[in-house]
Order: sequence, then structure tokens, then C-alpha cells
Amino acid sequence: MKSAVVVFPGSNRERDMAAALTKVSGTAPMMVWHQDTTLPDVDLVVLPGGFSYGDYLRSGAIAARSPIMAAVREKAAEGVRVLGVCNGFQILTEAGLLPGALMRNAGLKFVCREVKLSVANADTDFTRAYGAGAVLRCPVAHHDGNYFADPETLARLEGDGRVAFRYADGTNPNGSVNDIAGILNDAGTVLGMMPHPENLIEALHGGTDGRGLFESVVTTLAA
Amino acid sequence: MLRNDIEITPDLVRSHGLKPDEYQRILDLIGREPTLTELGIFSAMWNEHCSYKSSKRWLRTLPTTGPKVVIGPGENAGVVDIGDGQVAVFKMESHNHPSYIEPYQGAATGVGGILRDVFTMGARPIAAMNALRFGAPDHPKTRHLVSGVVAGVGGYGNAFGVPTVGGEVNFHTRYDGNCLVNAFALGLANRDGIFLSEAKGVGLPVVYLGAKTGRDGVGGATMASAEFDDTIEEKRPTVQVGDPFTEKRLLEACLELMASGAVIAIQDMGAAGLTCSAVEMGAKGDLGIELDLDKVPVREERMTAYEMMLSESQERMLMVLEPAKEAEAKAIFAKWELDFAVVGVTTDDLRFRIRHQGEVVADLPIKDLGDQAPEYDRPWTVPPRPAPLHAADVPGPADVAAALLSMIGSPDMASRRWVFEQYDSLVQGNTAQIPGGDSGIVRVDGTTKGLAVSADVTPRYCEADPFEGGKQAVAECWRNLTAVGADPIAATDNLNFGNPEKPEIMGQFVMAIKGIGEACRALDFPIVSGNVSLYNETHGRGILPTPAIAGVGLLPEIDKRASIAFKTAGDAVLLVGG
Amino acid sequence: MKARVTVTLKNGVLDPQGKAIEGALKGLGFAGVGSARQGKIIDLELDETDAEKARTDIAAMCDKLLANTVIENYSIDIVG
Amino acid sequence: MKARVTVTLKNGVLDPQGKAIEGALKGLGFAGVGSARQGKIIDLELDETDAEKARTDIAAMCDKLLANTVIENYSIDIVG
Ligand SMILES: Nc1ncnc2c1ncn2[C@@H]1O[C@H](COP(=O)(O)OP(=O)(O)O)[C@@H](O)[C@H]1O
Repeated sequence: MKSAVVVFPGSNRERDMAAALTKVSGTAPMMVWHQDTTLPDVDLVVLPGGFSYGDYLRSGAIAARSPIMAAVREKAAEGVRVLGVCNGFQILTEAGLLPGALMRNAGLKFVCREVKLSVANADTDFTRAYGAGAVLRCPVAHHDGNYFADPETLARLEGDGRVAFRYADGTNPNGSVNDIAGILNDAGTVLGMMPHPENLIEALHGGTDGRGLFESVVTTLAA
Repeated sequence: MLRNDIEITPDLVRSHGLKPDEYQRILDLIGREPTLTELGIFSAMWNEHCSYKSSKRWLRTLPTTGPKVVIGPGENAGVVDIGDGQVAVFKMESHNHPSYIEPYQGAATGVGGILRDVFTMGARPIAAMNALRFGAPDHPKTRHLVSGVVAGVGGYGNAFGVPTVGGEVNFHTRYDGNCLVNAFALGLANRDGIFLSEAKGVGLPVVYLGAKTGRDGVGGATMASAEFDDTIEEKRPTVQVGDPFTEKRLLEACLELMASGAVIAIQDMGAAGLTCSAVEMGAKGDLGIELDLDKVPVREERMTAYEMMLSESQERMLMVLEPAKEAEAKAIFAKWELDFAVVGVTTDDLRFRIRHQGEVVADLPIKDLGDQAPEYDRPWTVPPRPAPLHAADVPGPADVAAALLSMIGSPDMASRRWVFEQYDSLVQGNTAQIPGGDSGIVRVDGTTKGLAVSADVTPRYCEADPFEGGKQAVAECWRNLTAVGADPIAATDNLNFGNPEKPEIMGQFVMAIKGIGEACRALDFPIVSGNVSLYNETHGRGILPTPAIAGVGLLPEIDKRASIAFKTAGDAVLLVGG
Repeated sequence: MKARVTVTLKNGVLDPQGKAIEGALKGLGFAGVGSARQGKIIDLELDETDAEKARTDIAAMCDKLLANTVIENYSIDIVG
Repeated sequence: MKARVTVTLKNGVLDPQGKAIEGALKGLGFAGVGSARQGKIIDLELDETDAEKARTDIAAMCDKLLANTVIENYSIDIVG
């Protein structure tokens, strides 16, 4: 699998993401600078976590208007898989590639802890490896992860099976509506999620529950 | 001849924190009355914070060398060898007073300052800790301070992208008027990739890097001089605002710059930014420095030379540039959208010369600014030891279970989860032990090695007996490192005390250092960097003596580490030690 | 020319910060606070001297960046 | 009664947010933006019906909570 990780000024989990992609897929991703206007020929584009542009104005807002985002939009339109984790999710919503918005955590504080995620739709390119009904451990680390969408959007997401992950067992750390932790675009090719699967992929991390996400993409793309 | 528009009155000297005999020393040194800018420079160089004038004599008694020590105290951070051509770079530093004035920004800029200390040396920060002390939980200011400080530590470190893997939080009424915020950072570098502040080479460009200069932090002294200067239109806050986004870019830009071969010497701008950094670089390299303030990137209008020299604006660095690399260096900073300006030149005349608007506004002997700083052997008395308390004189609890509960529930013993969950402890993907263990552990990326860190001190022990308390802080830190399976390598200290002009406080300080020294010698655990914070006093009452010790240990095989959780039912539980 | 952009959350969008302020004010003993909502302002200095032209420019800035029109409304004041 | 509190950074206090917005606007091709500074507003609904009384109450709220008077200024508008 060929992948690219976009680096914005203020990204800080681009190395974590690159390590995870390398460990699971066997190939290191290409790192792409936000000022570039084209993306290499890849199967997966990743927007990593961090505080792009300091998250000033709104989380992800300024990054969503970076030069590279036109290329990301184009790739997404062509059906290339796009994954946004944490700040990447915020950027995808700000760019209009995913609906809704990520507001300040209900508790108003930054929260770094492990939560439980239930796989709400196991029939997606990003979740297949987990199997229906799976519940996994996953860390979160964010200040603005409180997912909000208007009722019609929400009904559409729920009705179309576009909720990929939900916080499970009362572990919703941020007040997200319907416990939403990750959503897909209507084609199912773009995933945004707040938790960090890239931080739970090896024994050192205390578990490997995050691997399934990357394995799902690798298997999908190999098929 | 320097033009001197402003008469230097005894009041002005006093408002700059200089004693009459210290001012006399200045007159003797330069043979004339200083300009206001020069007075500001002296006050910055000779204050306790920069000159360590009360503590130097005692700090020299600490063990600072060892087979693994590459660089001991005196640089931005200490450096120790961790094998395979790699080094660990670390230091702890206080931001107590600013955090009391504005808890969020004070704590945030404290974290920013210590991260800068580490990456100025060429190391990428890979772990952070914070040791915090607040007043009594029910004191009216405590809640505000705690929430602001913790949010500020997190706000900066989380955005910067360094995992916070340990720390301490204590509450005691003696911190009601002086909270303590001690921030620690650990970085990783190659042994042959360490950068120092010592300038080398005559006629080389001195370059300003990073964020623009504002009037941040100049307030106190500026206000004192406001009566002479009607351009100061309002009382300006003296608070510095941190910008982790700029710091993160500065980190990446500096590491790229260092890799390019453009850096001959580099120094971050901390307290009294431009003054201290330039003087240090020149004095260490036996070179003069000439600065042209018209070239300094500023974000406010009509800044005076005095203000520019004393500004504490954050996220700035000064470096001596390899001239052949200027274009390449500039391009790196342009890419990261940071300022890059040639503001001066190294000279061979050992003068610190400042020009502003075509005029020389300061011309001082650069080495004397540091070397001739006053140094005091302050009188001290051994603090009286409290009478020993015999176990028999203390009534046992009626209900042991209830006593246990109230102990576990007490503010100093309760879980710290509510604090450390506000810190990103996982970023970088190398965290093997998050807060909640004996030490935080991070993997040395790309290897199977790990580094363990722990910060410790028990101030009430130090109050009872500073010598034993100092020893105990070192021993506890050392124990926390060994408890996870690490080999302790070296430590940094942050010595927080009250007013050293009081013999009993100076006595606490001296005895604590003696205790720390003794323990470090016994354990082969050298102190490679540190920081002193004195005058932590309100209404004549000092804080508890708080010599925080932060240690670093090496795990040759990170998989062979221990954690505190009981693993299996039925396992035997052993108690080891005395 | 100086202008102030005011960005407020749309009705029906939850406002965790506003809620927290409400709670904190009550906690401090300020009774009678029905609700609090937080928004932001952005003060701009522009080279433009024509107020109408400035207004159009700023509206474009808001649509493109300053407001997230999924959740926010904005208004523009030319202040001099 | 409705009131709006406007909180702005004091002169000279660094405004990283404003700087980032300035840069982003330039990046988007909006020339002629001299500077941007960010502030916040808090819209309050109060039971109080006396405007003067409300103003005094709100000033107390600002000093105690809504503004960080070390680095921020505030102003109060009673809007109806
Ligand atoms: N300010 C803090 N930041 C991060 N971690 C902290 C902080 N304060 C305490 N901790 C963590 O909480 C745990 C318990 O702290 P403490 O009671 O001081 O440890 P101990 O006394 O066992 O050394 C430790 O793992 C420590 O690193």
C-alpha cells in the first residue's frame, strides 16, 4: 500500500502515524508538505493529529485552507482513501469533506486517556478487520473532540451506516452526540476519527487494538 | 562618548534591583555613569536569576561529573551519554512568580522555556515533567491557580507535541502566596550533534531567529522609568504570552538549520532575552558582540533600546552563523514562516556594543558583565532541628481502615489522574509508561533502549531537616528510577527557597545542597543542570524549602521494565529495603 | 480602515464554553443568569478606504475562513 | 435583559491567534490586511431589569471570571 502523510506546521503526530503505517503495511508513507499543491500517486492520504496552525481561530480551520487541500479534495473525489485522525478529522470537517463540526470537549479540558470504541459499522474499508460488534481499546488526546451535527445530518449519518466508531461502555470523553467517535463520507472512502489508533499498535503501547484500522485499509486496497 | 539623557538617580538604581554597593561596582568597572540602557543590562545580568549571586558558591559543591557526563552545568541543559553515539539532554527550570501572576501563561511559558533550553542544544524533546506546589486546597486562590497552571502546562506541551510522562503535585498552606511551577524537559541528540552557546570567529554574523520582539516582560522596570519617557502610553502588562505553535516551528526550523551546518553557536533568549543571550555567547567565546537594534524584528512601534534589550518575548533565539550558509539558513526560516535577521556581528574587542537609530546606546566590557557580577557568601545558620517525635507519643488511630481512607483521599496522596489526563502523554508513539507509575518511560526511537524520568522532593521533610530532606529527595528519585528497572544516570535540580538574605533561609538552602551533594556522591548520581529560585516569600513567610530533583535513568532493554500493578492473584508480595 | 467581525454560534448549536460560563457564574453566586453564549470577534485593519468595498471583502473572508458557516453566523461592523 | 460582554487583549499583549489569522488571510490572497486581533464576546441573559444594576453585576462577573484582567480589557453593552 502506498500512502502519504500531510504535514502542516503544528502537526505533531505525523511521526506516530508514519511509524504505524510502516509497521502495519511494511512501507513507509511519503511525507507531503502543506504548501505543496500535488500529492504523489498513493492509495491512502492521511491527515495526522496535532495542532495545525496552533488550532488558532478554530481547530483545523486554517489547515483546511492550505494549498495541499485542493489536491486532497481531488484525490478524495477520485475515490482515493483519506484518513483524518484527531486534528486530521477536524481539518476534514473544516474542509467540508466530512459533515458536522468538532467543538470544545464538554468538560472543557484537554483529555488524554484510553477509551473503548465499538465498531458501529464493520463493513467499511477502515473497519473490516475488526468484525461486527467488536469493542476495542483506543487512546484519545484532544481538546476539541465534541462531535456536533444538526439533526438532519445526524439522521443521514446514522441511517446510511456512516458512523464508523462510537465511544462504548460510557467512555465518551468529550460529549459527542450519539457517542460518535468517527464518521465516513457518503462513499465510505473518507474516514475522520478523534481517537488515535496509531498510538496502540505494539506491545510497548500496551496493546495492538489500533492495528485493525490499518490492516483493514491494507487488505481492502490489496483486494 | 555615549549620550546620557537620563540621570541615573538612586531611586532608579533601586528600582532596577541593584544595591548601592553593586551600583558602585558598575561605576568602578566602566569609569562613568551608565546610560539607562546600560543600567538595564547590568540589572538583568546581575540579578539573582541570571547571576546566581547568592547560590553560586554552594552550587559549586555539587558533584557534576562522571563517566557518562558529557556536559555538566553551565550550558542550556546537561548532557549525558546513553550509548550508541546518543546523548540525553535535560534540565528543570522554575516559572514560579509568572505563574502566580497569570497561571495559564506563566506555566505555559515555563514549559516553552525549558523545551527551548533543550532544543537549543540540538536535541529533539522526547519527554516532559512538571513539579507543582500550591497553597492549601481551601485557600481562595488555590483553585484558580491549579486550573490555570495545569491547563497552561498542557496547553503548551500538548500543542508542541512532547509527551508529559511524570511530575508532582503538592498542597501546603506555605505556598498560599507563592505557587511553584517547575518544568522539566528531556531531549535526544547524537553525541556529535550537540550545539553550544560559545561564539567562535571574528566578524561573523549574529542572527536573530524566531518570533518578533514586543514589550513583554519589560513592564516592571519600564514603569519605573516611565516618568522619563512619555512614549509609554499605558501601563503595560508584564505578562508574556506563550505561542506553542511558533515554538514547534522554531524547533523544526532549528533542527533543520543545525543539520545544514549553518550554526556556529546558538543560544535561546530566556530571561532578559537579547541581553543575556548575546553576553553569554560573546563572553564564553572571548569575543565582543555588536548589535544593531534597528535590525531586530519588532511587533510594537517605537520600542526603545532599553525595552528591546530587556524584552522577554518568547520563542526567540540568537545564533552565530556560518556566513557561507546564509541563503540556505534563511530559506529554512522562510519555509517555517519565522523571522531571520542578521542583527549584529562578532568582534575581537571584547565589548558589548549596542547601536540604535544611528547612536551607540551601550558600550560595555562583555566579560565583566558576567565575570564581575557580584557573588555573595551570605550568612547562614543551621536551622534548628525539631525535637524527635516518638511513636509512643502519637496516639494510634481508633479505626485503621478509616485512617487509611482519609490518607488515600488526602490532597497530597490522592490519585493525580485529574492532572495528568490533561497532558498528552502518548504523542510521539514511544511512551512505555504514562504518569501513574514510579517513573515515566519513553523509548529511544528506533532502538530498544528506554529512558526513565522521575521528579521528587518531600518539602515537609526538608522543612524538618533540610540536609536529610535534600538527601531523601535524591534517594527517592533514584529509587523511582530503579523501581522501573532503569539505571540512574544523572539528575537536574530545581532549588526553590525563600529569601536568602535571611540566615535561617540561607541555612536551609546550604544544608539542602549539602544533603543533595552527599546523596549524589554516594549514589554516583551527578547533577548536570539545574535552576535556583529564591525569594519565594509573601508577608515575610517563606515557602517550605523545596529542592526538587528530577532524574534520568537508562533501560538498556525497554522490554525489561517493571510496573507497579500487581500481575496475578496468588503472587508473593515482598518488602525490600530498610 | 478598521472593522470588527463578530462570530456567534448558530441557534441550536451546543456551546460547551457558554454552558460552563453559566455554571461557573452560578457557582460564584451570581443568581439570575439565564444563559451565556460565547462568540468571538476579529478586529481587522485594512488598507481599503471604501467602506462598501471593505464590507464585501470581509464577507468573503468570513465565508472562506473567519466563520465556519456550518455552525456559526457572522456580522461585520466598519468601525472607522 | 440581554447584555454583551466584549473581551479584548490589552495593547502590546502578544496575540498568536490574531497573527495566525493574518497569515492565513494573506495566504488566501486577501491583500491589504494590516493586522488582525482576536477577542471574545459573551452574550448573557439576565433576570435583572434595571440596566444600571445589570451593568454593575456584569462588571463584577467580568472581574471575577469572564475576563483575565491581567492581560485583557472588557466592555459591557446592554442590548435590550
Ligand atoms: N504534575 C504532574 N504531571 C504529570 N504526572 C504527575 C503529576 N503529578 C503527579 N504525577 C504522576 O502521578 C503519579 C503519582 O505521583 P506521586 O504521588 O508524586 O508519585 P510518587 O510519590 O509515587 O513518586 C506519578 O506517576 C507521577 O508521575
